[in-house]
Amino acid sequence: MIVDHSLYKDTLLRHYRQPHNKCDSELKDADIVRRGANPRCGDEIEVGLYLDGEVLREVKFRGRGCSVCIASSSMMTEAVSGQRADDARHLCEDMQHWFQQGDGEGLAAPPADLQALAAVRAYPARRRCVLLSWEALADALDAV
Amino acid sequence: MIVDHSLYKDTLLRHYRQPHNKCDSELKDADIVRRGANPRCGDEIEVGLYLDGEVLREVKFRGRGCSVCIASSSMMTEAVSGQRADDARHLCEDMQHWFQQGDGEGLAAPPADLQALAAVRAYPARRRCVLLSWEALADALDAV
Amino acid sequence: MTAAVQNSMAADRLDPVQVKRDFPLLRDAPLARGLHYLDNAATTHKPQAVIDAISDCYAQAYGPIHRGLYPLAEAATARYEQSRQTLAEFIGAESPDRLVFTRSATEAINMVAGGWALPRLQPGDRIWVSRMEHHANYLPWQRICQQRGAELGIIELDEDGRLDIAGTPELFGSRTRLIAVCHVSNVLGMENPIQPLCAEARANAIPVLVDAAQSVAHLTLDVAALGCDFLTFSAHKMYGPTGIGLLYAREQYLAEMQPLLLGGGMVDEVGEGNAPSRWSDGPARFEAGSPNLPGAAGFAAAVGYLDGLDRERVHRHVEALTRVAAMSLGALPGLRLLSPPESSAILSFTMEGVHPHDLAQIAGERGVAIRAGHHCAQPLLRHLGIVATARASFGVYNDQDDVNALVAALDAAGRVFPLEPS
Amino acid sequence: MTAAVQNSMAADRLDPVQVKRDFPLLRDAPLARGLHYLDNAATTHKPQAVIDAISDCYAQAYGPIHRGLYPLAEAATARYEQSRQTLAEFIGAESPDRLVFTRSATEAINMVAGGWALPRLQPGDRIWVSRMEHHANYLPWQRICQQRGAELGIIELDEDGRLDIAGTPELFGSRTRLIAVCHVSNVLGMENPIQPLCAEARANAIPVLVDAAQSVAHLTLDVAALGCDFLTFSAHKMYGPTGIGLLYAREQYLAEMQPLLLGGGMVDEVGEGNAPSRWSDGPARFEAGSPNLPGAAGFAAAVGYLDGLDRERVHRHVEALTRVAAMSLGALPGLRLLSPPESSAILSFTMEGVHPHDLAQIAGERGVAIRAGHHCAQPLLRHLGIVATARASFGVYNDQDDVNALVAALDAAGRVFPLEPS
Ligand SMILES: Cc1ncc(COP(=O)(O)O)c(C=O)c1O
Ligand SMILES: Cc1ncc(COP(=O)(O)O)c(C=O)c1O
Repeated sequence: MIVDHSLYKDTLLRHYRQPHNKCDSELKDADIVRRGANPRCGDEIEVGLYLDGEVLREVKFRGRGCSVCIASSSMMTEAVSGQRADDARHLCEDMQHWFQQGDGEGLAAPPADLQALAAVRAYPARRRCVLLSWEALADALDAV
Repeated sequence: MIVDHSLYKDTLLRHYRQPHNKCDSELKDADIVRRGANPRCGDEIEVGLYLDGEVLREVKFRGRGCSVCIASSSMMTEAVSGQRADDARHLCEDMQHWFQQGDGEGLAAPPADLQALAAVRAYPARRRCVLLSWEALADALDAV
Repeated sequence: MTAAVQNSMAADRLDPVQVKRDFPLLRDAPLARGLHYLDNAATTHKPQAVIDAISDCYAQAYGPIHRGLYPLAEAATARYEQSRQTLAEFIGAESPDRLVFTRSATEAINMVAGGWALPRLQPGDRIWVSRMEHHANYLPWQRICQQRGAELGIIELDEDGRLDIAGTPELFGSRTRLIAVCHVSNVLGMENPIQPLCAEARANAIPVLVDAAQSVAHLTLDVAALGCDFLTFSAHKMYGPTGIGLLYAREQYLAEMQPLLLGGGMVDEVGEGNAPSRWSDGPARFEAGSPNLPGAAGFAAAVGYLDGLDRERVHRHVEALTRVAAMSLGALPGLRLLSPPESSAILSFTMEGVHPHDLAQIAGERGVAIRAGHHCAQPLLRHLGIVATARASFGVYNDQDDVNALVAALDAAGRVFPLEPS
Repeated sequence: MTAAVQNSMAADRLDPVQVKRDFPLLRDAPLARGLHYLDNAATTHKPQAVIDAISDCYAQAYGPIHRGLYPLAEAATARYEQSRQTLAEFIGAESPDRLVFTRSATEAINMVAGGWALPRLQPGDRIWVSRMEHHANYLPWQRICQQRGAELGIIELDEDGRLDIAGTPELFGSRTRLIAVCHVSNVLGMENPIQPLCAEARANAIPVLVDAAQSVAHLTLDVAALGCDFLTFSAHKMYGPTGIGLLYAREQYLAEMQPLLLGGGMVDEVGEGNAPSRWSDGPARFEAGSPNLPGAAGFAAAVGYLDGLDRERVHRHVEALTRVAAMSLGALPGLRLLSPPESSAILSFTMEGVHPHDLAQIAGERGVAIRAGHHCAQPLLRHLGIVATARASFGVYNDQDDVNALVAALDAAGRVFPLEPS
């Protein structure tokens, strides 16, 4: 049905349909909460950090968005939960860098568990969808 | 030297070199004086009427301008001196009409002594130069 | 109906296959292979006649406008003014002197807002727009109202999605300075009742600006029949070039309007230092800077192209296609059509469980170019209670095949994102 | 000089005959038969590469910018941003995000005047322009000074016709809010000392806007080397399309600037009614409305064309031709050259006993396209004490033949209007 180079890979769809660490209610008990919004498409994501000293014990999110946005948020929480804040910061930067580049030649590949997002790089119009939750995470990390 | 379809016909040049009814000093003794200016090219013409009741006993001008402007002023004073104000008004209208039209098909030709201005119709950018003194004349006639 | 009548009706129809051949991109471009272009409300493609008019102008008759004393400049000026004449006839204007070539519809509306309305606006006055305006016909009015302590009134929509003029009694009140409405909504596609609105406004000496950006390509515009005081559209949405648009204004309003841009060609006398300058008359006052001759030539060529197709036929074609598409979409599970039944050329919709971005993306992957988002109409979308819609919009080169592809793409999207998550 | 050095210099020269072949109008157009086009300061002709870039864009890669989720729209967006990147490299900008595509230089200057300077201007403040500015770089500043009770200061010219900066002690004073000067005068052709002016202005925290409309075609522009804060030019004077221009602004100033046009694509959040709206960042804030993709593509192609010719060579060619022309004109009886000796690309002159309009008309009849008038520089002409000049301006395709034709035409004019009337 869908052509091979489709944006809609299995992993992405799986994360969209059954997002990890997604809450339906407010992230009241989180130590730090930050919001990201893309007014141009109406997407909004809230990211909450549950800290254990310098370690992100858990990261959760809530909000609305397209499949790319939700899947990226889900993968993001997976990727950084349990990480040290510093490592998470580095990953944020890598992600920004990786998606902001025009064609990204010569850039290191992202961790394997984020590879499913790679397809989005071919769709510059969707970059904001991928990065929304990562930007909210970066904001939250600034407050750690 | 000059190509045949040149704007610069003998009559026009003659009127430019030796304009009729052109004064160098102010038209102080005229009954009515009106000014016309084309700020886009800096040309300025003053037209003075010397009346004899409803008749334009004499019409004089002064000012500065390109050859077309000066020649047209000179021919204008020639054409209307001695005419009744009403006839001069009609001639003004004809001239405006004759030069304002895009291509002027179907328009009556101007009097023979103004035919030398006909060449200017092929140069829309010079229409304002021809009409400047005629517009000043029309203004002056409004005050008769 | 007799066969003869049927035949004559068929002959009276646009043949989109033939029309498509006029458009090099749709015919030949590798990037457009298998493309079903249904984003005509954003911008349309260009027929060869328009592309040629632009190239020919550069290659054959290019020169500066209005100020040259040599044949090439005279020819360029004549061609520029001829384009204005063509556009004047296209919209039934009383004189080409009422037409200003602008950069776009957006610039034209900003010109009227800043140059005509702002200097007349007092605290407590009102400017009215409708709930369904494009940001281009909303933000400029909002800004001047904020600057002057005036109020931006909104004509809301009734239950059927139509302008609720009856429910807006202050619309024609004494504090109203101007009404700005679109002829056709760029989200919903329905046509607003411009004629009665203008008639009542004029009876109350209130000028009306009509944003015809979305009607110009498929409705016949006649400023006298509409009775509007200002009208604007962009060439690029009517098969013409980008970078040029039009403002029509009635004589009185044009004479009263201050220029938005100052510069060459619009001034008669420049004051020294702070001494006042004197502007030129007529359209020149609003065309500061070197005029866009190839743009004007391409604009006129687009008019010629539309006239050649016959604007009545264009209208019927686009309307018929919209009807068919609306029926097919309506039959898709989970699909909600937001456009009212009489909409023409534009259909907005959402699909349950599928974000509009995903809908457009999946369609895009299948060669179906539709748009998703707020379509620069946030006030309307707030009213609809949604953040985005998907939108398909039709043009002269679209046909049943495009509708089929759209339906298939939406169907596919429904399968990628089934309502019951697996 | 050795023959080898001479040879290598010859190889390093522009061959105008070959260059002319790149320009379809000059090569083939019936209207341009026997044409000596010396009105390049008004607008230049277009090489095939630019015309093709525009046509190809329409025929191969046209689509809406920034908001489409299908391949054609993505390609269109990429191409548009690629053009911005090309222009950024062309002027040595630190980032393409500092570049705004405008309608023209005129629009760009109006944007800075209304959007940056006006909100900061207090009564008693000063904006400085020079005596030789084009109306486009004079009137917008005059208007905002009038609006705010500020003063429009004029940098006068010294006896040699150069900016009298030393004689303008208040130029860098504490009440100065902005200085706006042209890089090269469109009447006299001389280059202003932008670099030292900007350096001193920056030391006093005063922003400088450079109007590069007349330098972009034959000088190398580098905003970092110039040290300017705003820079602008139009594509159509550098062999590019009409209807598009550029504004460069340093990061701080762009961030502080309010948009001139409001509409689609420049707003993040639209306020309800009079509630404030939130603008987008970066260049998007200043590009309301549908972007002009073919314009941008043609603009970038013009950059490519100039780079291909080599801008150093272009400069030398135009400069050498101007020198030769100045010498020949200087030898004509009654001819007065107004341009200073170091002028490049542009020569203004008058001829005793012949009105500039007649001069230009007679030249035009002989196929020599020059301009007569105030060249949208009334303040300068008032200073010179004349109402009009004739102006010849040179481009990459001009050669000695054009200079000869100019001299012959002026000579002929002298005979039609002999100093001693017959
Ligand atoms: C020095 C100068 N500045 C500004 C302009 C305005 O350029 P445009 O008409 O392309 O906006 C011109 C040309 O007309 C010019 O010569
Ligand atoms: C209804 C409406 N008005 C105004 C505009 C603005 O047109 P442009 O972007 O060509 O200025 C558009 C299109 O974007 C529109 O759909």
